[in-house]
Amino acid sequence: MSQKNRLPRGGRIDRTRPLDFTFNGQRYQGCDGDSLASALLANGVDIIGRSFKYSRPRGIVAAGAEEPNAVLQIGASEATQIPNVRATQQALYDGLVASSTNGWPSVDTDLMGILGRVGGKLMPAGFYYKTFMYPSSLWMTYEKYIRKAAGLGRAPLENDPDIYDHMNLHCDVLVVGAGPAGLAAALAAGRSGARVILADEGEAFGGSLLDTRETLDGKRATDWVDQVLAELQSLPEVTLLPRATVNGYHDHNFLTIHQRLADHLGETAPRGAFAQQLPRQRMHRVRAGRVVLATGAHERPLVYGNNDVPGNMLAGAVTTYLRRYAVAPGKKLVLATNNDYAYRTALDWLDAGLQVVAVADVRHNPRGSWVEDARARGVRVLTGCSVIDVRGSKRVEAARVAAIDAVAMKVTSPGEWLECDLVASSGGYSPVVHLASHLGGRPAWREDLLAFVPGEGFQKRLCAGAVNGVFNLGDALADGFEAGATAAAQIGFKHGASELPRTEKRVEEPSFPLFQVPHEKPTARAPKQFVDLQNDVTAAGIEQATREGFESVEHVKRYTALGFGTDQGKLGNINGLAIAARSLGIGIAEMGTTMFRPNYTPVTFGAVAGRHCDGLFEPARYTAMQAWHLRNGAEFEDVGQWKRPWYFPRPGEDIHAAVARECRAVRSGVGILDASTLGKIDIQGPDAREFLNRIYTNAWTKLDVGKARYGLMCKEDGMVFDDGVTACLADNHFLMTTTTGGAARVLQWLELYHQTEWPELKVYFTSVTDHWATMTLSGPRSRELLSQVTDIDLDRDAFPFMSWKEGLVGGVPARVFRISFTGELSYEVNVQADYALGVWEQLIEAGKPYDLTPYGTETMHVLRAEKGFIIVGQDTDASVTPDDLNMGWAVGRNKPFSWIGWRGMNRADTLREDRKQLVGLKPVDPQKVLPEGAQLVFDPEQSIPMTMVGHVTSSYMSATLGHSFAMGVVKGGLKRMGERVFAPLVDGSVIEAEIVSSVFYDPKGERQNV
Amino acid sequence: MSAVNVYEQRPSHLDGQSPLHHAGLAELVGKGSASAGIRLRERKLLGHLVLRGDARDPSFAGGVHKACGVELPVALTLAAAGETSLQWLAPDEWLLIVPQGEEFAAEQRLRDTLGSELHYAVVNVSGGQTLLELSGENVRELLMKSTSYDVHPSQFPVGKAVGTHFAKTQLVIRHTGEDTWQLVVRRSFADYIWAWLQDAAAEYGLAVDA
Amino acid sequence: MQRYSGFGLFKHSLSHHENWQRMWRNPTPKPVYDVVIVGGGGHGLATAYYLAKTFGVKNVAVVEKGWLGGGNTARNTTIVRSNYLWDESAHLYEHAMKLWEGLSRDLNYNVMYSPRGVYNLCHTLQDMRDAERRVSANRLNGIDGELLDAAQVAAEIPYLDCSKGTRYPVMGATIQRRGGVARHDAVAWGYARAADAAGVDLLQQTEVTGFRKENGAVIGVETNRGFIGARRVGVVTAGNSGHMARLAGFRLPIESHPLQALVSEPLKPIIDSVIMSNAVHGYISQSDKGDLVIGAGIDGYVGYGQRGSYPTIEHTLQAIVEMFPILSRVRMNRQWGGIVDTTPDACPIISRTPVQNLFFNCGWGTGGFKATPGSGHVFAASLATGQMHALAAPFSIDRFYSGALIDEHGAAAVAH
Amino acid sequence: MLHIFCPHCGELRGEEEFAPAGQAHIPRPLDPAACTDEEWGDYLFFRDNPRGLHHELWLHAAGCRKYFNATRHTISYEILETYKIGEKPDVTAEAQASEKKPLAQGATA
Ligand SMILES: Cc1cc2nc3c(=O)[nH]c(=O)nc-3n(C[C@H](O)[C@H](O)[C@H](O)COP(=O)(O)OP(=O)(O)OC[C@H]3O[C@@H](n4cnc5c(N)ncnc54)[C@H](O)[C@@H]3O)c2cc1C
Ligand SMILES: NC(=O)c1ccc[n+]([C@@H]2O[C@H](COP(=O)([O-])OP(=O)(O)OC[C@H]3O[C@@H](n4cnc5c(N)ncnc54)[C@H](O)[C@@H]3O)[C@@H](O)[C@H]2O)c1
Ligand SMILES: Cc1cc2nc3c(=O)[nH]c(=O)nc-3n(C[C@H](O)[C@H](O)[C@H](O)COP(=O)(O)O)c2cc1C
Ligand SMILES: [Zn+2]
Repeated sequence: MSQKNRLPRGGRIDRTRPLDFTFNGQRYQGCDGDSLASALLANGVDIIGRSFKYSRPRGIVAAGAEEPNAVLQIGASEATQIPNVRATQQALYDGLVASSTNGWPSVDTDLMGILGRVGGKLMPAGFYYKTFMYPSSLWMTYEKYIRKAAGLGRAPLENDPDIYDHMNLHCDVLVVGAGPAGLAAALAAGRSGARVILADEGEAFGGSLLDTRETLDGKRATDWVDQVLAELQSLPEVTLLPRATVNGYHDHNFLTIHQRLADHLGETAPRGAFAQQLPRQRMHRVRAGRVVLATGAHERPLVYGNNDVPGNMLAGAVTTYLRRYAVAPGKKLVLATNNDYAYRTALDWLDAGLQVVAVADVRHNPRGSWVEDARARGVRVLTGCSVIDVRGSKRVEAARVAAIDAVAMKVTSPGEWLECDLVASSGGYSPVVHLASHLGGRPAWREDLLAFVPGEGFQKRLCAGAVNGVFNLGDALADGFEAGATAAAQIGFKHGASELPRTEKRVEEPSFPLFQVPHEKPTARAPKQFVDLQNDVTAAGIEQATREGFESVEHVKRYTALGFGTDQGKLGNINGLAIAARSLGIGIAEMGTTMFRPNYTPVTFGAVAGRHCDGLFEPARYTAMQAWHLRNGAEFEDVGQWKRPWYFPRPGEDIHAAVARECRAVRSGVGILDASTLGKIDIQGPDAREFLNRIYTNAWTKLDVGKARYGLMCKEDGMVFDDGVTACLADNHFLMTTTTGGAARVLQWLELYHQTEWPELKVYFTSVTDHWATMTLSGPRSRELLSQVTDIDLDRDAFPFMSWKEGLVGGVPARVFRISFTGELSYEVNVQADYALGVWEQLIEAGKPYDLTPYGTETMHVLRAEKGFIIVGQDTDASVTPDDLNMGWAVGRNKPFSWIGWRGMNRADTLREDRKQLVGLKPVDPQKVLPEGAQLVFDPEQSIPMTMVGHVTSSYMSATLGHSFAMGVVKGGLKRMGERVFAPLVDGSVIEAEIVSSVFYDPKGERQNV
Repeated sequence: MSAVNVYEQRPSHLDGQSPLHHAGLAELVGKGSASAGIRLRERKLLGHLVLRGDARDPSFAGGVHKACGVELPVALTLAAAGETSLQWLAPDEWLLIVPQGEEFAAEQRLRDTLGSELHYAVVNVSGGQTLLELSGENVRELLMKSTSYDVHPSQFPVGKAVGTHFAKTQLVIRHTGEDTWQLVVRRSFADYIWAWLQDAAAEYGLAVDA
Repeated sequence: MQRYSGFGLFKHSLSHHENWQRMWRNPTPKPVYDVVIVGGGGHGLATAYYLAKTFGVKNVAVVEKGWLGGGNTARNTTIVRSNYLWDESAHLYEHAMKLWEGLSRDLNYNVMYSPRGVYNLCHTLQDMRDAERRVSANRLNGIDGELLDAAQVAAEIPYLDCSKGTRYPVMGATIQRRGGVARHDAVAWGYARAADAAGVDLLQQTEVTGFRKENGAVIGVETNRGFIGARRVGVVTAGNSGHMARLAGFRLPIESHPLQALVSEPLKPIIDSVIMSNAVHGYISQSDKGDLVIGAGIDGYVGYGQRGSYPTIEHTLQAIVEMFPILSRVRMNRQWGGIVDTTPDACPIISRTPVQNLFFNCGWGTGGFKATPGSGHVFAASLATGQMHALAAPFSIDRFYSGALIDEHGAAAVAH
Repeated sequence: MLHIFCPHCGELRGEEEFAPAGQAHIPRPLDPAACTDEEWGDYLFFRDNPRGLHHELWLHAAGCRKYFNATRHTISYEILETYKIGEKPDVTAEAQASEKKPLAQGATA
């Protein structure tokens, strides 16, 4: 198809580089340099989609971030689908595939549109709150249809082939926006030697200069842009970020910049020099000394009847399409305005050789330079008038222009229907105050400008140019330069003198406040006057909201959905709040704006996530023996960030078989466990012992060098929070072990108390978790095996239970602890981790005659449970005291210092006798394994809700005992030995169990102490 | 008997396996692109000691200087003499790195010099961490992908060393030469960091040096 | 009260919707009320509604410093469930759940309560134990709940990455099928409208700046619109409760933290239930408008700024992309924050205070939206009689002295 | 994202390096055993939670692993000072009140 609306000359496009694309299945051609929107307009595509609620045909309205309608689905393959792409901000690339997000069977003939026309009457603001209540059972059905009808684009159903990454930037001055103000700011700051970042979301730098008819130094404005860019590029400390939207302004001058590195190139990002996928987008995380916001202003449309019919556009957008893209989105223009600046569109239109039917200016006697220029070129200027209604269903056919009294909101003449195919309107300019307001600073209304400008900010930022209410080009340049220089100076960089380009002298007159254009009929009965095009919010809807009592601007927003869309109200919000203010009889300043929040424009999830996904979502920690575990088929369990071997299945074994085998091996022979993940803290200092006394519940004063002791740690509330064995290495030297998951927490806990409460205690803590690798040999034959590879005297008297020795194991200096978590004779061999894999392999080798069996955490859990040893976090939650665990023996009741936990465990509730206490549970049916977590009751016959008396914390089938067993907490359980509890299960069955001692195996502890 | 336990933990005649042993860096040497923007080398199996004490106490500061041949560095800096480097970690904490196998002697020297009256600590952590050295023209970009700490030379000159956030974990970054940076990586995180670095370096090309 | 119905909509369409009545009046404060509720969020409005409607106390005012429902009610991710672990909380939230089920009709306002099911994913063995424990407790308490294994999860939740290759593979999940979401604004407005109709004065833009006391008992509140007398005062100010307690002269076991949420751009239906994960740390649902509603954990510091820290948002979206890799190309539209009043045991405080006749209902933290009807109901009962409702009694401030905490921390996954 | 000056490292660092640790200046009672349940509960759980200036404890977790205090405004999030454990804040609500400084802007709730 021909590009019927393409102008023969001009524009910043390359006519020699045609690009093919499809829209709604139709093939079209555009040019390099086009946006998707300009290419669609060039091809005469009027209807771009259907509206959200009423299914009305919609066309392209704007040329930038404020576009509400041209929100398209793009992507040629399933995996590369991108929902809701703003066609105005998407560069055209060859092979681009786009489609509308609404409209069935097609956007041109849409059946929902009929429904919208009929049903639309039944769908005023907030209608859904008022219906679909009866019968309540049907809401889910209604909802299904509502959900189907709502939503814009769709998510891809296949995984993203692209990647995204993050870059952390730091600068003295971040300049946001590269229009005249931003370029001047960057220049001033850059010349001072400061580290400067200049970011603009556009495809090219220049902002409004890219399409202005104004000259700089008598030349095209873009010449100046090119010159500035060349200078900025030559400055080593200046970073230019094109296609980079500053999307969020966060605390302490932290900003995020969403840069699209490859979206203009094609479906997916290309491959780089080293053949790897380059990122499609990059998130810059910036910490800026100063921020200069030069984000410009968005034009506001006027709100008149049927202002949503395709062919209604922003005046500035028309200029952009003409001058930047060489596209004429129509032939016959009617322009409605309340200001001078919009007249440039009429002039541009004439320059393109097209017809200006009329300009309707609400002002009574406009005399500005551009106005006069237009008049001089024969343009019919109708003053005191505006467009009040538009005719046409799929494209504008005529506009009714009538005289109005904008103050009294009255139409004062019948007006006339002017035939045209394009209505451009301009209701003034709204500074892009978004970033300036992200941190809560409220914008301030300036009646002289009819605009909200950035309010007081407590962040270190300056505003320049149109965002600052400085609309005149020359003033904007000066304002930008001044802001850039000031920002740099505030950081301590001196700048040179300003030499800014000369601008044209023009007379510009003030604009006149006009938002909603009056109609003869009351708003509710007038033709629909759209305020928020994306969400089908009309002036009537806003009036209705205020009538129903929604008086706060936030209420109006939430009730009507004004500004809720993907454009976040860039186009409609100010008009909407002006309408609400009028209908409440208050001023715009009093009405205020809704809250501005990140993102300025939507940001890809993947870009926010960066590379922290897939395998890099979170660190996985490994021990020194990991390679061996992998080679030997371990299944892994996640414990905190660690991957720990869970069990080592042999071919054909499931977890139960493997664990049973591993358990038997330990109980009857010898097993080996990688226990390296246990937290280990080296404690040195003359007060180490005193510190342990305070931090553990039990006493440490008498622990001899060479000995080790189990300890419980509580929080101040008396609840157990970690446990482990601590060894006395020397008088002033201890090695503490902690649970795997608790290691970091415990070290931090020790530091907290040392640094903030007891700095006078002379003690230092250092994590040695990673330094020492630990392998546990456990089982009756462990001594025999170990003796093969060590020079340590393993004789029971020389090396008794709960002591430790140094010596060589496999030729490597080791510390061996005789402690046991399985209840069997055990040795925990600790070696410097660099040598651990070697030692482990030697042990495996030496263990062959003993059938040494590697075992994982599951077996370890079974074996310790048979002994009644607890696992903090499994057998405890944050509501269990040592006494609840029947571990009163580990509580030093007579310690002189009031150690951590003591006061807490002596509160009214913690002293109760009927607290839930840890006991053993022996299922009456020895084959039934209680589910871990199952709740317990005394009376299984009671009706629901039942009185629960505890729950199962650990439960296993014991290969050793030949029956199932469990531990659990039971109300007053310690005094209920021999009584029965019941676990009513999900499937309706009940498991009955006897309350027994939690030590099922070797209650006297003889096996570990041989 | 000494109030602390000092123990030679490294076997004299056995090879150790650094935290990245399984990654087989040695086999990757020379395989990367010649034009790689990032070069990586593991400075493995060095002696790492954590030193704790009161810097304001001249007998401690002087003792350390004497024993290590390097003065206690001030905050966020690194001092080096030959193969020995001493780095500030915290107001009362330093990292001493010595050549492989010299950590035991270094600890003994420290303890001998500092004596038994002073309150200080020396902890051998050699098995718990490794040094990754990065060089090449894109190292700064790679670091910028990984940490929000400012690595611009004006803020991070040669001789500076900081503990900071890196990818989703923490480590120490040391700027040791114009284009040379070191990461002090904890053993159990080494695999993650290695995976991260490969990914972050892919764009610039990665070469592994021996 | 003008009744709402489909037929009503039709009738009003004939007059171009010009005749809808106000949903609530804009009254001037009376000198004295039987009960003054401070805070016009969902909980405060519900309290007022039940006071007037169920407990016959009609001389009631709700004093709101901003706009009705503008606090956490306006900014929560609307997850409704009752599968709490401990009996005390389970009974309270289930009480609320029962009220949700008839709420739209009760209020004659469609609050869009949508019981589409709430999944809590399990990624570790301990997650599985906790899940069994919670589901087991729920069922014995008469609350629905099921435990699913990994295969069932994969079958029920399309597009969730259930492969073994993820950092924390999915091992199973709990599902409460009666759980779901509701429209947050509608809840506030529905209660407000119904309370107004029952005679309650809703005083917006009225900020309580102090409490007037006589002999240790509160007799009214100072506001920016003058003194308003009250026989009883119920404070329901969520994130601002600590501040209100200061004004009343005592402290609470509460810290106020930023909690953030975000929405994607609107999409065609893709996620049809609520999915939460503790280990991966994110949760997601899709609103009827089509936006994905996403959240995770709180920021660790005290914050009244109604905004949080960016790394939290990053982490949240990392979790979402990890769970649903297909969402990687979807785009985030808006993020925001609320101020949540957290207690040490993640359970609310519904209690008398050291000041006589002054009651607090707070500490709902990250998860009080779901409790709105139940909280309002039991608090109204307590304010009406002066005696704490049986379901509210365990939530007294006293528990922080005795130690009888109701620790929902470990068991609640991401607590929303 | 906050930018926090670590008084030990002597420079500003990103929030990601730190862990907040609650209200500052809550000394552990010297003799817990002598506390009533009320006093102990108060120590354990009850907090100032101010809207405005707040003295809080932070840990430089990824840096020097030292705790320190910060005076931060809980609405604007502005950090007015950081200081070491054992030191007293220079900026306090009382001092500000006497100077009659307005609340930092950005107060939204
Ligand atoms: C991001 C986020 C996500 C959440 N997600 C969920 C979820 O999925 N499910 C769930 O169940 N819960 C969730 N919650 C929690 C839930 O939002 C709250 O628990 C609940 O809304 C609290 O309701 P409320 O009425 O008590 O408080 P609010 O709605 O905050 O109302 C308190 C009111 O008190 C007013 N007020 C304060 N001070 C004064 C004063 N001095 N004078 C007068 N008025 C005053 C405030 O303006 C406010 O309107 C979430 C919260 C947040 C922030
Ligand atoms: N006379 C009038 O009434 C009137 C009214 C409006 C505008 N103007 C004209 O507007 C211009 C003002 O110059 P200016 O420099 O202030 O504005 P500008 O519009 O020229 O430039 C603003 C730039 O900021 C970019 N931007 C906006 N938000 C961004 C974000 N979040 N991230 C990245 N980039 C972002 C835009 O893409 C744009 O390039 C002058 O040319 C002036 O003539 C005049
Ligand atoms: C469940 C839910 C869904 C939301 N959906 C949208 C949405 O689709 N579009 C939007 O702009 N904001 C949406 N918001 C966010 C609100 O616009 C607003 O940010 C939030 O209520 C907090 O208020 P504030 O930003 O004015 O402080 C939603 C909020 C909630 C709680
Ligand atoms: Zn520090």
